[in-house]
Amino acid sequence: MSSSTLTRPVAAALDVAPEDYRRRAGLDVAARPGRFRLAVGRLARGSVAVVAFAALWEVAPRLGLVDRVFLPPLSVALGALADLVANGQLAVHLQASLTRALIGLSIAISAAIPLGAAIGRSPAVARLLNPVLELFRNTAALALLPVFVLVLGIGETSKIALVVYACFFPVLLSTITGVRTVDPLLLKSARSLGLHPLQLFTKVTLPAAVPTIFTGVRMAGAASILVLVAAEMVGARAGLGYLVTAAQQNFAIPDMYAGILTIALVGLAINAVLLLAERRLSRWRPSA
Amino acid sequence: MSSSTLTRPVAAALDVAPEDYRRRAGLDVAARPGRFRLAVGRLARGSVAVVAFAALWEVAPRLGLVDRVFLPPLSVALGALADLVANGQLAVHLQASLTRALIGLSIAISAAIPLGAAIGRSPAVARLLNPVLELFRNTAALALLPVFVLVLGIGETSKIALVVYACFFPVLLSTITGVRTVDPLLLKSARSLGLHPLQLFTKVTLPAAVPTIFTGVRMAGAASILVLVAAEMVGARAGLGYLVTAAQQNFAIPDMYAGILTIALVGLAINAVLLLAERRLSRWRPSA
Amino acid sequence: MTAALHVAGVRKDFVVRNQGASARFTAVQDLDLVVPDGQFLTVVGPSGCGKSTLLDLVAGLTAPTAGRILLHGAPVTGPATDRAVVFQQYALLPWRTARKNVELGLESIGVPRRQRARLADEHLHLVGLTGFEDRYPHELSGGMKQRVAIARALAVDPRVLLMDEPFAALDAQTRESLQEELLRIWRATGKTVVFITHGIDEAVYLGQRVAVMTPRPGRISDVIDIDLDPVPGQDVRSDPAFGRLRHRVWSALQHPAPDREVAHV
Amino acid sequence: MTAALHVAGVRKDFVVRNQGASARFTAVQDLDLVVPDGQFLTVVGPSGCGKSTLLDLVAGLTAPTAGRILLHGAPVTGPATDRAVVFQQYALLPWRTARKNVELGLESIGVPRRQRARLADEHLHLVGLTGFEDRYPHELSGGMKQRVAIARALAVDPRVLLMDEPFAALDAQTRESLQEELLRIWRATGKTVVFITHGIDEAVYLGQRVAVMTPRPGRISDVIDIDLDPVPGQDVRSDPAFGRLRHRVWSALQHPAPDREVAHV
Amino acid sequence: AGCSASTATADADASVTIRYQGSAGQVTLAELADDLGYFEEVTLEWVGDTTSGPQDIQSAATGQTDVGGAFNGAIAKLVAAGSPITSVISYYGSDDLAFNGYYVLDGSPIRTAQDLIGKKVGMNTLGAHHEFVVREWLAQEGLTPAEIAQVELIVVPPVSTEQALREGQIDVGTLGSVFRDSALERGGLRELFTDTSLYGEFSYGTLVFRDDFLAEHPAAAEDFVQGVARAIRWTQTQPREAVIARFEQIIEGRDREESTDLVQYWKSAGVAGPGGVIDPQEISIWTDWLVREGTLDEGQLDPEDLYTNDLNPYANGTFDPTSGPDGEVLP
Ligand SMILES: Nc1ncnc2c1ncn2[C@@H]1O[C@H](COP(=O)(O)OP(=O)(O)OP(=O)(O)O)[C@@H](O)[C@H]1O
Ligand SMILES: Nc1ncnc2c1ncn2[C@@H]1O[C@H](COP(=O)(O)OP(=O)(O)OP(=O)(O)O)[C@@H](O)[C@H]1O
Ligand SMILES: [Mg+2]
Ligand SMILES: [Mg+2]
Repeated sequence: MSSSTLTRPVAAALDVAPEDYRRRAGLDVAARPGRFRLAVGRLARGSVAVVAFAALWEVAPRLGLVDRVFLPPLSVALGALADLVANGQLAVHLQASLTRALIGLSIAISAAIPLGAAIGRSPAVARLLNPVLELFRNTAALALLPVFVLVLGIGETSKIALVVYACFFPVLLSTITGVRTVDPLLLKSARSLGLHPLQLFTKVTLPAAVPTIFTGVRMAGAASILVLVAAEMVGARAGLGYLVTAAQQNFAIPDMYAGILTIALVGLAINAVLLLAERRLSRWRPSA
Repeated sequence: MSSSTLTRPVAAALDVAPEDYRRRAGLDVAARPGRFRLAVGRLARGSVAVVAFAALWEVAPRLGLVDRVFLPPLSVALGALADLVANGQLAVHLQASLTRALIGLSIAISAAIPLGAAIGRSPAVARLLNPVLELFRNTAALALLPVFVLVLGIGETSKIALVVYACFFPVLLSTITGVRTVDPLLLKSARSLGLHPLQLFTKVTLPAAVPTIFTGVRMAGAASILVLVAAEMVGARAGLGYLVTAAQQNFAIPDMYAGILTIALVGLAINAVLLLAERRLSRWRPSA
Repeated sequence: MTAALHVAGVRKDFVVRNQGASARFTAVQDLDLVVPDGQFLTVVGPSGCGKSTLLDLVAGLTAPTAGRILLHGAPVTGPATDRAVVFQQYALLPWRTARKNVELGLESIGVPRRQRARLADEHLHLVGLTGFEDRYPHELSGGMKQRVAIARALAVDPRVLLMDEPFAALDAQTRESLQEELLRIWRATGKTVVFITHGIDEAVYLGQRVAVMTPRPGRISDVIDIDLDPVPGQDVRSDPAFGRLRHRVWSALQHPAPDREVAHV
Repeated sequence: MTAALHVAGVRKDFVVRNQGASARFTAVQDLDLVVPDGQFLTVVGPSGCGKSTLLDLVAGLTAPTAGRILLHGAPVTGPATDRAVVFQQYALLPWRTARKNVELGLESIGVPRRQRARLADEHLHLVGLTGFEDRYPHELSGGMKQRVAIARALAVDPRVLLMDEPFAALDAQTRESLQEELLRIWRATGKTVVFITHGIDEAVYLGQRVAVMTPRPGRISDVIDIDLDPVPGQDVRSDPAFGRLRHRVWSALQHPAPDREVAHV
Repeated sequence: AGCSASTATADADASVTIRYQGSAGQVTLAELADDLGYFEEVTLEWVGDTTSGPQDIQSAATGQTDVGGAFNGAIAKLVAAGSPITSVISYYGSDDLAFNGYYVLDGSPIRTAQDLIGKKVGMNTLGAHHEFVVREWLAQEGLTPAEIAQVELIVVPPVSTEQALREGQIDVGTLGSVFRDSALERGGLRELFTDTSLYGEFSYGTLVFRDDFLAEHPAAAEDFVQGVARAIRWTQTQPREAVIARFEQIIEGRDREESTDLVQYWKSAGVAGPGGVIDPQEISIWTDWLVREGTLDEGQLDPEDLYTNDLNPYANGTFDPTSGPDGEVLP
């Protein structure tokens, strides 16, 4: 060795292995042990911000930083929520909203996926429909609320139609993308194995597009709640949007906040359910 | 050749080259010649559906399929639109809405990108903020409209704040994704070339995340118009949402449709502008 | 005996749009090739010479513009399970386990579920993947993925196995181990194999015959008989006989232009 | 004369979490290597033996757990432009043109804009890419991308060029032409080159010396001098002398377990 | 201290700016007073249009505006919720000219309050005038609270009410103003009852100030009230055509991009008695009602605390209650 002035080694830091390396090293990445302990720890750390927010909400009205009448402390809102739960009203509103959201979302999904698949696979269909779809897609759903009410009436139809409208486009677009980005090699190799067009669609195109489609479905889930809140302000007798509006108009401000909290929780829950469904359907993917 | 019963060749179909092959073959894919003629042809074909929709709108009320009073023919709505343009009212409303949308979008973008970058790069920040961000993200913006009005008043502040709220999360999430999915190899190689952390961020991480961030910005653009329409229904004196609501309350139904048409066009325009910006910033990408 | 594969005077044109007008581009022309039943033929040639085009034609994925392709005497009219293809990029369905991937071709020919699983497991065993039946592709290494693809191709019991640079994406060690594996399987099953490769070493090591393709338009310019008999575990590639054969193939390939890289942007 | 690179007794441990506990995993250990100034050294070894780990250490991208690394006598404390790395996957910034990519390293050392462009164009010329300065990476072939990466590495005028399987992703033809190109550039610039590869042929063809690495933990088990002098346009690889050297390297690699593929899931 | 940033501002010549919300295509009484030149110490500032009475008084209560108007029942609720506001003048009500009617289809079996059980009644806003009137009517007609609870109240935009009624989506529609007139023109509707049929000529809504505004700007508040009172008196003493003509002139002059179609349907302010003086009964009726309904506890609110007539020139002795807008004796 043509040695020379050998100096001390550079700081002997230990680099932590990224997931990829752990996977290559054959370590079980998904089901990490000590998972429960980790989860609790993470929850605790994660809650810091939530707790801070809750504390602010509780204290600010009490200190007179904001008007107590119109922004009551969190505990008051929670009390109102508890009352609404106890007297069964919340269940009624929740059920009304969820039913509408679910029906609307289901209709939108079942319409958008086939149409998206057709557009994604056929340039001719795409050219025909794109302009009109672009026009509708960029028309804010809420601007159409009055039209829906005028044309479809004030009943369930117009509310569900608005949800369908708002949910349709995210699912449509993600389906188009999903179908278009299916690896052509997968299709080619499936074709070489003698699969017929229908088999190609159900066994290759659709499963390959599922993760992409799901991104759209989750966006649609959020959109459904968003427009529903507005739609239920008109012609509704029940629903979370109705609850919030009615409470506001009747100066039952704590009830209004209870309604908003519920909407937030419903949003979280829908998102969580769809994420779960997505994970179930995507178990085959490397965990991100 | 150990020949045998040679039969006729299979149908001599000519397969059309997909873009990829044209690129490999060195053909100019982006700037295709005959582009203008193609564009006109495409426009004509694309218009079929739009024209059909317009015709339906024109004819259905005239034939009495829908109530003319509540759904006047397209020509009547366009007439009202022309009047609004002529007397300058539309310009006032348009300006009011666009100003709000633009301010809100700008604030949201300038807040969400740095925060998203911080969350995307630091697991600690992510753990701290995620729960509270998840909570807010899943709270339908419109449910908070009453709260914004109560806390921030009926003026511009609450409207812009609602736009900011609605635009913030798409940009935040796409920034987080964008920053997280930067190819680690790019970072590694830039690091090996002696780039400092700040240089790494501005020269590698951020440019790499731009396309992803833009997806979020486009979603935010759509969201800004959506919530604005609702926000302008409360305590506004101008704006497209105000136009639609006021027209509805004044029983000026054609004006209402004129307003809705304008909202649709604004939606299209915002989307087109953002797409254009995206393309400008992504010229380096293979054309899709 | 009828040849397993008989390619006679095949031409394949593609329509390419250029300067606004459609033009024909002839990818392969006057292509003739006969592969006897049970033979292991390797096809070597520079990038873009039409190797994949030839394979797609034989697979029935595209139709020739002129000429005929016979498989065991019958004309090729489309994809069918008497041939099976293995691609360079594995082309496994990522949402299916190894077993379910192998079952794919069996589903297309309507094999009942029970039998499908049994056949799949048998073929996974054949490629040395027993124990990995329930793994998803992302849980397998590149070499293992390619083994699954081979098992999938073999499962439909094709008479001809078509392989388009199947080992090009693998690292050298894995490639060599899969080459040996493939030779073992070929000996065990007696299939006819058409194996496309870029690599002269690979072509010489695997093939009983090496067909050399030249481009513009692509055609078979030479067919070289390989009289080596590689023994597993021995370094045949360092053998002088190997070097001689390698050189013959290398020389046969030297016809085309040298500046290919830049010309092929 | 001081060696260009001196690796002495280097160990590198990684923390891996397993069974809930953190464990140390030793990637390389007792690693010794001396590369004289201006030498072309190739490093060959099975997948996972620690080749990239060694290269990252020399590049200063990671720090050794024990041992020392000297570059022209001075200890390595982090990345710097006295070394430059070329990776297998090019690692070009896709939103920058070829020229701008080459300028990246120059920006980090504060070369003025004008001079940057001039230096970039010079180095693109060196790798044979004059005329392609304004192309984006997606408009270049794999081989051209790797040329840009090489130009980028050379532009900062490093004394040592570190290359981690730079040609592994290229097809055989392109690989061979880039190999020749690299030798030409090396002769023209006189840089010290450490070239990592999986391929025995490549190691023997390119290197003045071949370092053979063995895994668990990774260390240099053999260093073989190569006394070939490849002449461009000649088929050196079919030469019996090449076969003999190839076999020596092949034998040096035969120590480790044969079932690597399956064991490395 | 404690004074919010949103309090009205006094400008150079000591005139106080009062912020308010208007109504698209309509002229509020304050705007009329301003146009008639009745304000001396008050400058009006329009901040936008309101969507409902509750929203309007909420804005006033939270300091977004300085004055707001709503149905008295809603005001009582807001006060009960803890908001310090005081009614100063009545600004709308019903009489034979201005009223809201509750209509059913000609062929409808609904004839009595009893028939409404389980039926749907559409109205533009909840918590406001229409809801209270329906509930009060049902109560007056002898329905028990349990029965009243079975009547479904539905929010329907006024523009959709007629359509919703004719299509059977609601059984009873609340119609007023232009919507009533145009719907009745088309025919096929039958009046069930009107708000006038409840109490006759009766004021239903008042304008409110925040208490801190009253304390800080007593003179401005008084000036505002007297101006509005005189404007009310003006409409009460002018021919309808003159009022409409004035409204058209105001609308055209204020440049808010509105049409004057709506004011053609104006018939009366509907305010009972001269100058919008608040009748104690107009307040107590709703506080009693809220107690009955369980929203308020017995004695929680003294109706007398909710309003003041002290600022109204027709009540505080400035003008004779029968005099005209300028205090003049009417012929
Ligand atoms: N669908 C197609 N449309 C147009 N040109 C095509 C098409 N398929 C192949 N080609 C052209 O035909 C020629 C042969 O292509 P092919 O893919 O068969 O080459 P190859 O020998 O397989 O190349 P490689 O070694 O790079 O895989 C190329 O010039 C290619 O650009
Ligand atoms: N950051 C890391 N964390 C944990 N383990 C690592 C890390 N980097 C490398 N290793 C492990 O160290 C060993 C050597 O890895 P390295 O990437 O250096 O191998 P290599 O010889 O370059 O392999 P290949 O030929 O596949 O590129 C492997 O077992 C790898 O799993
Ligand atoms: Mg090919
Ligand atoms: Mg490596």
